[in-house]
Amino acid sequence: MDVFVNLTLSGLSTGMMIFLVASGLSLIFGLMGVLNFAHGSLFMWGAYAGVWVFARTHSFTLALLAGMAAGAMVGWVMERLTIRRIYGNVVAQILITTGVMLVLNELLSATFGPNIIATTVPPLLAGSWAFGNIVVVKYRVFTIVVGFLVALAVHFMLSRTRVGIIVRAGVENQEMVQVLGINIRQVFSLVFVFGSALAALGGVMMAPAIGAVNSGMGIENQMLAFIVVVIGGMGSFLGSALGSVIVGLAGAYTAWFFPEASLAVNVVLMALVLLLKPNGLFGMGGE
Amino acid sequence: MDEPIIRTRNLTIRFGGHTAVDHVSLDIPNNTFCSIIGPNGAGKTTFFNLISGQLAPSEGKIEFKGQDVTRLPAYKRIRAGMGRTFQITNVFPDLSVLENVRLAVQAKAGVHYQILKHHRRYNRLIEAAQELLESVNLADKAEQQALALSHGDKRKLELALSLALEPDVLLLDEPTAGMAIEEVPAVLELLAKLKAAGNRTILLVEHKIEMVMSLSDMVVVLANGRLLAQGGPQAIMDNELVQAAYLGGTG
Amino acid sequence: MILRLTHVSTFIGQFHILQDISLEVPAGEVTVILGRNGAGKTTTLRSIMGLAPATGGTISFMGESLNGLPPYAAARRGIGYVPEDQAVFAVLTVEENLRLAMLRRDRAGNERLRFVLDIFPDLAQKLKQKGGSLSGGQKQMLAIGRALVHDSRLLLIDEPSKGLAPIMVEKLAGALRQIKDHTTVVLVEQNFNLASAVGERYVIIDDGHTVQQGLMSDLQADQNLQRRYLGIAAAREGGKVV
Amino acid sequence: MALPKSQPAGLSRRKFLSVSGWVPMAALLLLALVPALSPSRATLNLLTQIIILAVFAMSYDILLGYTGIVSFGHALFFGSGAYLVGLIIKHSEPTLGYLLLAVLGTLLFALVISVLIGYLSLRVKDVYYAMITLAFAEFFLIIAQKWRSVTNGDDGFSFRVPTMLQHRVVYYYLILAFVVVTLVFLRRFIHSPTGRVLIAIRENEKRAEFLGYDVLKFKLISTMVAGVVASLAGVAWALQQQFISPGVMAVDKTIDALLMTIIGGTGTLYGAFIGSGLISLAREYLPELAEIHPVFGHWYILFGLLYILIVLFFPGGILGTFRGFPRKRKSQEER
Repeated sequence: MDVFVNLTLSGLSTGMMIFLVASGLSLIFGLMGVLNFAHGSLFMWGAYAGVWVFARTHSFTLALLAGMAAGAMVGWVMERLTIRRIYGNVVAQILITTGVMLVLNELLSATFGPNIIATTVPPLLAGSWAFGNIVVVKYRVFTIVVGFLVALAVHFMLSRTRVGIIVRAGVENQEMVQVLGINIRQVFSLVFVFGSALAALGGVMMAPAIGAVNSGMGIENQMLAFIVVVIGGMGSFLGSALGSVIVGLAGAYTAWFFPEASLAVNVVLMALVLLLKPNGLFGMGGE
Repeated sequence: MDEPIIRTRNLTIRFGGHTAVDHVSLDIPNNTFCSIIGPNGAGKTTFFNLISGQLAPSEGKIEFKGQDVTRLPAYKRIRAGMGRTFQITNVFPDLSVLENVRLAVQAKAGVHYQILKHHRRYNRLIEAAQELLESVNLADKAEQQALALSHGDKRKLELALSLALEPDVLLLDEPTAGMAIEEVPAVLELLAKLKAAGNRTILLVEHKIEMVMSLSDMVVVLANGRLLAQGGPQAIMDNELVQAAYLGGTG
Repeated sequence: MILRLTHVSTFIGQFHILQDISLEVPAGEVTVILGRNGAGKTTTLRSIMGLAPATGGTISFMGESLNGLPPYAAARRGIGYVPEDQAVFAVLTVEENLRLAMLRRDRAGNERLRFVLDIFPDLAQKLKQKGGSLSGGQKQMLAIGRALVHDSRLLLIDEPSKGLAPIMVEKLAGALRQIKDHTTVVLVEQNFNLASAVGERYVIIDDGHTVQQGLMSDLQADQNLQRRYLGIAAAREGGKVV
Repeated sequence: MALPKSQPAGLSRRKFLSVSGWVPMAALLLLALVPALSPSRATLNLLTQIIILAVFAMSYDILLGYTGIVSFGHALFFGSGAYLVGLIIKHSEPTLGYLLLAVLGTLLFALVISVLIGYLSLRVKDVYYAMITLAFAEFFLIIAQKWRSVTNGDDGFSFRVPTMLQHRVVYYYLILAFVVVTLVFLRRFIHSPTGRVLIAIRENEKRAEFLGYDVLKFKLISTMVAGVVASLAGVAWALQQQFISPGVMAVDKTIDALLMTIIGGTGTLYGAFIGSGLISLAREYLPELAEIHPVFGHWYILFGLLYILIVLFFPGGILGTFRGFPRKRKSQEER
């Protein structure tokens, strides 16, 4: 029982961490249909910026802000220079964002060097509470809370606010939204920048959890994020959230019961979903 | 001959709360020219999409030549003898006009998985494609890129693609949509020619009712997704329900 | 003149669709653009809106040039556009469709919304329904209503009667008569009956050129002109077989 | 614009049997003469590498340029070919017989995996193929890294190749023969009825389906051909290096293929040689320039930028016209 609770907690927190990365992807890819292959790079820029600032200021709040700012800034430049020209052309998006990924990753390694950089959990969030045999790591609770808040906030934004209506309408018919006097490109840019900031937030949050940043973490987490969006279903933000939790929990349980299989569980999970429900658990259907 | 070539039973599709096609049960006899008419939003194109396999019904079934095809993917229905055109022009833009048709002829000939022989060694495919282009008056544009054709010519190419499949049932979705008015008679003539050949069933969705009345053996009227009436053209014209649907609105 | 096009020329890809379009639209009236299929009517509206940017000539609206403006800027100046295919947002409710067009939530906006629901009572009953679930006629009403909510001084409407049952066309004509008291309307229409019922002025376009414009009453009297440019369309309305 | 012209069959056939045109022939002749002109070991090694990577890039072009789908796990095939041949020979004997066995095993593996991945992803959306190939490639990469008892993990392992292949010049000619055979095969493939259907799918998938083509099956054929050719390139690579580490399966390898294809020109096959030549030369010589300016040490930035510019502004790549994605956009708009 204790094992079960511990595993569930750790799975949930991993899931929420994945969700933070995936939430940006879910907005940009799932909703706007822009396949951003540099999403992992944005995540990494966030992680590096966060670690760099935290090492100098010892303030995790500043690290969070700096990371998100870095993500937003890179996202903004990227949108202006490339994405803007290729809305609606998925093959071009994959191709170009891959190039952007190369450049962004190489810029990071040119600045910070190719080696891993260690970091720690901020003191306030370090340590754990113990209830009998149940050990609750504080930082995990923190990620669960942050993930939950982000999920709520974005869901509210999409379903209730004017920006949400514009985005949903713009996804359906860009031209018609423009004709109503709305600069849809600007709104899309904003969403892209916001999604980039979310990816970077995931990076800042992830770094203390694994204790270091390295140049391989981008592509790894991007893949997880994509798996989660596929499992949840394109265009369903809450689906991505649920997908994240499923992947997190599945990873935690398999790691405990069948450690050998833990590497494969994500890929197998995704393969299963694709086999049985090709549009994902909450997918909107084909095109 | 006695067996209807297409038979639908309670064919229904819902999008969200909206029922676009609503329990349509219809028998289409072999070798007839059948027009489907109805006010906008009646579900004509959706009905086509259900028959040709682009959409899967929420309910009901479709039989083609006595076989249940309800769950058959589109390409299998095409191979079984359906051919369709699209309301919005749908060709291979970067390929030549001839190559467009050649690909269709190739599909009909069943040359699918031959990976080591040059496609131009299949002379008969090219010849058949050229003949088809002649029949739709596009022979002189065979080498042009499909992209560069005028709208009317694209529609003709679209028709040639479907004819190349030598379908037993030809589904034509507004073949004259968006055509310059002087190009329409040529298409009508072509339709008349197809009908005169008498060896296939033609299903036509068309807005221009007057245009199709003289050609049709049978007219099917849809309104709000429901089958409102079917019968000979004159009977349909005289049908009060139909007049009401058009004049009195359905909404 | 609220809108003036002078020698407008527009390419789409390598196709020279509009070659020389010059027309004037007086404020407060309904001007109908007539012409055969493929003559360039839709492209004219799209060029005004900035959706198919004009490559030559000038387009001026209330004395200011629209050339080079993106569509949303043209819209903000007070031009409403109802495209041929209505382009109602299927994923949004009727209310969201209308609210989307309301750039500011102020009293004037709410009044316009009330006006729209007034002239299109069908919509008032379906506010919470998704746009995708409406019938063709209701979608057309929503599309026009949306352009009205958007405080348009000039309304460009592209073939509103297309594919509608005659009874719907009747309703539409009624609504258009109410609308023209509030805004200037440019209407592209194949249905000559509707065009002559609501239009005060006409412009005939053929092969990308303006060939004739003037008062609708003159056109109605001039059978010759009708036959020359609108022949088939007009005849079709008479119910004859093409 | 190479529009297909209807020609008498005899004429087209002759052209068809040649590798096509003077330039490739002259290039081939030149390449064949290299060992005589400059027998330097380094030159031969570099050329061998360029040719092998060009074959890898050509296989990628079948996917991207001719079918219009993007893969991010193409290295999976390249790497599995390399690993399989290395492992089999290492655990048996370096004879031609075992090599043949390894090649057959590689082919089988490539076929099975390409069908599996393709069936899972292409059914849904082509876009998924990119990500799911990546996931599978990462999966196998992790196996290569963690299954230390067999693969020796990140350190990799070396193995002896059959004596005959140890001679550089012999191996060079063997690779030349390999590339000619592959090229003739791929050209035949793209001009075959099946290949034409792939192009049709790239142009307008929906229409292809409504002509009665089983689109999924054709895409699977495309991924199978691409996978098999890529894994053969991997075998050739392993035999040249005589050493294997997980790097052959990493994302970077796939991205190399992508860069080579795009920079050389998609949908051209020959562009792969230009792309491969440029990238291999850059990898060889640019780092030496790092003393002049540190940016050359990070030459990936330069190539990334060049690549982005090409995709955005010169979609034809260096060779030919890139017809894959601008057309894709057109046909999407028309829908």
